[in-house]
Amino acid sequence: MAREGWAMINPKAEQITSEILSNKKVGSYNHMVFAVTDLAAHARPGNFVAIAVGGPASSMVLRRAFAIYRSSIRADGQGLLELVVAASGAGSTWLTSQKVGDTVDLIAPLGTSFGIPTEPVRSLLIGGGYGSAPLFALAETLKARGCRVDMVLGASTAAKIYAPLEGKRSVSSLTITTDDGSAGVQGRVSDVIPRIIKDNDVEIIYSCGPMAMLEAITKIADSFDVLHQCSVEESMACGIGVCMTCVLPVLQDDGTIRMTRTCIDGPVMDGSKVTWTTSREIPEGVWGK
Amino acid sequence: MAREGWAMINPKAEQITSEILSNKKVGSYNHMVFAVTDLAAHARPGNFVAIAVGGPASSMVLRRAFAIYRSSIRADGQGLLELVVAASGAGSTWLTSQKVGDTVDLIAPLGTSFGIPTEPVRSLLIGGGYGSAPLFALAETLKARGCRVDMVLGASTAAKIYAPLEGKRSVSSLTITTDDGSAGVQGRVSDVIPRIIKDNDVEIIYSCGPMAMLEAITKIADSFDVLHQCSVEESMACGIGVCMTCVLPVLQDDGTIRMTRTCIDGPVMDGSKVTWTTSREIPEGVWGK
Amino acid sequence: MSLDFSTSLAGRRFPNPIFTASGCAGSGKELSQFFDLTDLGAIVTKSIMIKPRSGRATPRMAETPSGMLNSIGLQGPGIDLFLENDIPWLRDQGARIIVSIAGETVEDYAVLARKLRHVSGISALEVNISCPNVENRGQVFACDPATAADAISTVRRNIGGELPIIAKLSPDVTDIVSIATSVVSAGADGLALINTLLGMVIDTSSMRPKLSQKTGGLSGPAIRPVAVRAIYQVHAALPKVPILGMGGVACGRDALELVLAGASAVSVGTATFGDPTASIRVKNELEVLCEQRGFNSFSDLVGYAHRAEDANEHE
Amino acid sequence: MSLDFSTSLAGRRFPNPIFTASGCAGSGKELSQFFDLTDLGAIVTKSIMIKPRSGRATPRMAETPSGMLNSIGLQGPGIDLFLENDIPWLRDQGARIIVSIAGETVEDYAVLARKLRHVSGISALEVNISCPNVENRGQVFACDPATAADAISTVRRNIGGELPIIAKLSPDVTDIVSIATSVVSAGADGLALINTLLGMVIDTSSMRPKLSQKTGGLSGPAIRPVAVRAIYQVHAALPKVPILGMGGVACGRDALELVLAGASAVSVGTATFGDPTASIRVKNELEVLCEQRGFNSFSDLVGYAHRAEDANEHE
Ligand SMILES: Cc1cc2nc3c(=O)[nH]c(=O)nc-3n(C[C@H](O)[C@H](O)[C@H](O)COP(=O)(O)OP(=O)(O)OC[C@H]3O[C@@H](n4cnc5c(N)ncnc54)[C@H](O)[C@@H]3O)c2cc1C
Ligand SMILES: Cc1cc2nc3c(=O)[nH]c(=O)nc-3n(C[C@H](O)[C@H](O)[C@H](O)COP(=O)(O)OP(=O)(O)OC[C@H]3O[C@@H](n4cnc5c(N)ncnc54)[C@H](O)[C@@H]3O)c2cc1C
Ligand SMILES: Cc1cc2nc3c(=O)[nH]c(=O)nc-3n(C[C@H](O)[C@H](O)[C@H](O)COP(=O)(O)O)c2cc1C
Ligand SMILES: Cc1cc2nc3c(=O)[nH]c(=O)nc-3n(C[C@H](O)[C@H](O)[C@H](O)COP(=O)(O)O)c2cc1C
Ligand code: FES
Ligand code: FES
Repeated sequence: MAREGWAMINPKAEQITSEILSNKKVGSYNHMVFAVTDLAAHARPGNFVAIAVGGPASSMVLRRAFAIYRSSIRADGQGLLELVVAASGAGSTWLTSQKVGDTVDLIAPLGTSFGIPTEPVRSLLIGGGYGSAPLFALAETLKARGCRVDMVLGASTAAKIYAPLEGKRSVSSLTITTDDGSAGVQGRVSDVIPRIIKDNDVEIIYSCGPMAMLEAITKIADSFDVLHQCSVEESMACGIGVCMTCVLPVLQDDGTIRMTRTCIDGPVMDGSKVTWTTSREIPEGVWGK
Repeated sequence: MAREGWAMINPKAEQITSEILSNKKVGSYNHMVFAVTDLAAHARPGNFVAIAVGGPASSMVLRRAFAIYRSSIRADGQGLLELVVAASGAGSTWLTSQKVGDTVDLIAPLGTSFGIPTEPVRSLLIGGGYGSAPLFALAETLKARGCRVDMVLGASTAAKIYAPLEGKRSVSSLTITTDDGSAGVQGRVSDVIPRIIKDNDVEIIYSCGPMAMLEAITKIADSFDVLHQCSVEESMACGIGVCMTCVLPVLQDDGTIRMTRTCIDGPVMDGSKVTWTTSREIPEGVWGK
Repeated sequence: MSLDFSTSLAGRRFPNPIFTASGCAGSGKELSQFFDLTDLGAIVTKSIMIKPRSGRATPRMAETPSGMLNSIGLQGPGIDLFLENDIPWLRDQGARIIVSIAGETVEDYAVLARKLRHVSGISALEVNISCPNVENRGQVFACDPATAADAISTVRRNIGGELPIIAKLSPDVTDIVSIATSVVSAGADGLALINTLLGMVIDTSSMRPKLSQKTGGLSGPAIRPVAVRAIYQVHAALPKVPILGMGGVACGRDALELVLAGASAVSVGTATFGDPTASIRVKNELEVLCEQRGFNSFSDLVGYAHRAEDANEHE
Repeated sequence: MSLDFSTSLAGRRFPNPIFTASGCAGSGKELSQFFDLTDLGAIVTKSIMIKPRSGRATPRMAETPSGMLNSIGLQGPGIDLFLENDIPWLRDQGARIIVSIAGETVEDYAVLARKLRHVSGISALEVNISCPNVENRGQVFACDPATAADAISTVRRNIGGELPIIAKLSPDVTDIVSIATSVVSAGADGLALINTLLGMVIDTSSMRPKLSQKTGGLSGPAIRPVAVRAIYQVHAALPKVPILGMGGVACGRDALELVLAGASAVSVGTATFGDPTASIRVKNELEVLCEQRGFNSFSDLVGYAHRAEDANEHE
């Protein structure tokens, strides 16, 4: 396995009671700001938080995972985490309906982060829906390292494109696709990526979004022989590596394909090493099948 | 059974979404005011409300019952219900932690009410803990009918005596007992009642409080041959007569003792007709045992 | 085209598939305060026994996470008063009536069936066999294929050919399919799945069982996954036997889950305690969900989750 | 006098009665990020099989009201790698270790027992017999007194006399006392109660079972009343057999409930997913509750809810 020592499992993670400082509707999403400790200083683009939902008498026993949109330390020393939350089911609907001043139980930072190249490279960042969330902080980091950053964001419709002005600062170009054509190019991100890769001579792709999108990007990245780091999204019961619900078949350094926990060996993974499968079966060749 | 036609089962009950207009800590309790429809006009002293607790994702599937402290229609036509809530377990703790402006799902008015004599009589009202809640509105009604109203309130300690100034307006005398002597007479309500009955020549007792207190009062009332209407408190799953969890053995008009629903044939019952029992068994002689 | 929301259960048609659950709707009168009983597919009455029953001592209930325990102990007036008072009243309302019966001996079931044989206005019998069999060390009828079949065949013999029999099974068994198969062979026209699970709550203050009778029946959303599993297993094994599903249904989505697993109709129990109009809400929500999925007929949804993985999806 | 919070289980002593639950604590490493593993009574490891196992395809989980379903399918590295990596690491931490084993055949259990026989630093074996027996139409070992006893006596024979055996039972049976009695006769020194209940969730969008393997194990607070009932029943029948209780414990009150029912120690499972430090919190809260009730020794609370109704209360 990639991960060797136990000391490497979420070494900076903290469980805290966190106050909601802001909660604003932006298109289909809620942009939410949480007061945290200086764990904010340890969060890297790609890390996620796990939040308990439903309040003290909740029937929901599991936390919900959210990619960190931004993390920062305010001038007064207050740590801040920002998330982009889509109200879909009961848990996220509860979270987005919390008010400023309410508190939640939150664990962060969790999981792997996007690998940052040591040399300036030409990068393409691709986000689907709220999958854009972790990409803006990544863009800033890459830009600071002298990388060229192009971005493609796709969604079913305009309201589901999350691309705030301040987030776009570090981006050389932003291409938007929507299924219904209500914003940008009508179509899917995979329709526009090949041309961008060619035009900009892209060396690395970073992506975050629905699994089917990540799979499609992996195919394109592989065909261009471009590196591809993707942030995957599997249902997670624990988020800290103890339950084994969040696994994907991933090629290991020892040549075996193993059902690998996406909460601690992910969510950021090497796209070309994931055995993407839509069937609800363990693919052939997986270790221990 | 006392209740004859189905049309008599909670004929005025309404299920509404109700806003919390006020929520103030008073001693050990929270005095809470709810905005309701003109169902407030139909609530009688002794009726209760049933409130859903825990919010939209609650693990608590049952409502909680609360005696109505006061019901009124404000000058602007807004119906109001006031409750006195002790934060004890998860449900009442949730309720008391709701904020002004939050809403709850509420059904009211439910259950029987205290019988009001047509002639002026000398009455004694006895409350244990938050059991004082329904007695103040009753006192007003009795006073308006020209009755003499004496009141005894008991609790373990001073903070658990709920007796607001405005509530005491209609009372000729108020005696307080506490187990720890922190307010009024040290001891139990049953220690002071006999003298008050004698001194004031009491004709009817109204009571509300823990079951053991009601049983003790029933003994005293019977020994003085005084009428006794008590508001009982059994665990209620539904509050509307469909689950059969809230029963007590009660003597019926036909001479049988039947397990009788305290949510629709109560909570106000004739104390002398209840077979008080502390054993967790059906008493001998109950119909169908 | 609009949705045909009617359903058929054990040969009878009901205008919609949402029923009350036995023991969770009183005599019907109490709920008629909140809605018109004819708006539901049917009213399932509280299990009635031969004689008046006081039921068990209180405390009879305990709330549990997303559920509750009850040990009512089948309090009721007995079959004669029931037929005299409750049935005529329900009939007058125009409600469709499913009568639930319960016995302590096989002979009890025979007597009850005979009493009901010629009563008009009843759509079906639900036979609650989750009761202790006093002739067999108190073992619950529904816990053994043979005793379960005994009770059902006795009802079948005594009820005559007319009235459909729905056998209500307990989930507290190692193999519910074998019990289901056995009662169907014994003459059940349909199955009601599931009754409550045996549970217990201990009061950590008194440090004793909270219920006077120690154990009680667990119901509510907590048990829904068990209900779905039981319905799915039984429908897979006996696809032609209609199922009246129940267990933790509190909204239209929950009812749809049981229907997709194989229920032709769904009873709403515990949810009514938290919300008197729960059954009506479930009905309305379910109807919308069926329409949203583009189905013309409710019956096409029954057991739909069993289709092959590669089956063409419904258009 | 201060509370003696230690407990004894199957002849071994543990400094406190709160353990992890098998399959809910990873390898221990993941949790050691959040607390010191030696603060718990013991770490119960994920059930290990002979060979590496990929487990089942995803989705492997579904949240349910106050609970969850899982169908991990016993993913794991196999006993050899487990003994090479996990056990030495846990031993180095100073944690008390209970190893859980699972097999698909009786012979599997024999092999596993022999592999563990001479491993040092293990406090006990937990034998998970809630697995399908491939030699018997996939019927779960724990669902039949004879096959359950078979698995346990095989472990007993192969493990030697030293290591205590705790048989972990499934609640999905008609009569858990008969299974318990059977495995105790077969050589179990203690019982672990309860494993998950079989459940299913149907995704009402795809209109198919949510889990790839359709059914899964129901755990969490939803099942606590079933756990309390099972523990109470078994403790009543076999008062001398120590019980490791589990099922829906999320706070000290819950743990106390299982203890009063008859558990000598309590495992915390699903609660850890919602709160990594749940087990430590449960331990601390339970200790306070025991003290508040005036007990000097934790062991006096075990099964305390069974005392006669008129028994003198504890002073
Ligand atoms: C690594 C990671 C990062 C994520 N980042 C974001 C984010 O930035 N913004 C955001 O809005 N959401 C994000 N999600 C999805 C989020 O965790 C919730 O699952 C989603 O909000 C739906 O939860 P719910 O309670 O509303 O739905 P429910 O239907 O109540 O959820 C029931 C269960 O299914 C799981 N589930 C449901 N939908 C999803 C899903 N799409 N992916 C994974 N599990 C799911 C839930 O976690 C929960 O356990 C992320 C998920 C993961 C795993
Ligand atoms: C007719 C009636 C009138 C009431 N009036 C008031 C009132 O005016 N003010 C007030 O504070 N409380 C009142 N109660 C008690 C109240 O309904 C709640 O039961 C109590 O607040 C505890 O609920 P919980 O959710 O906090 O406790 P939990 O322990 O979470 O309750 C669990 C279950 O046990 C039941 N239960 C627990 N304690 C009691 C109790 N003392 N009596 C009945 N059932 C109980 C609950 O209703 C619930 O179903 C009344 C109860 C009844 C039946
Ligand atoms: C208070 C109560 C009383 C019940 N009484 C009966 C009964 O008399 N006969 C019966 O067959 N089932 C009875 N049940 C079981 C329900 O009909 C139903 O099968 C079970 O509660 C599961 O459904 P639910 O989760 O919707 O409540 C009762 C359930 C409850 C909660
Ligand atoms: C994700 C998950 C994995 C589990 N894996 C195992 C296992 O490998 N072996 C076992 O005996 N029990 C396993 N269990 C069952 C638990 O050990 C425990 O018996 C059950 O979950 C009830 O306890 P809880 O409600 O505290 O989780 C697992 C449970 C869960 C939720
Ligand atoms: S979510 Fe539990 S192991 Fe990944
Ligand atoms: S509380 Fe349900 S019948 Fe009284």
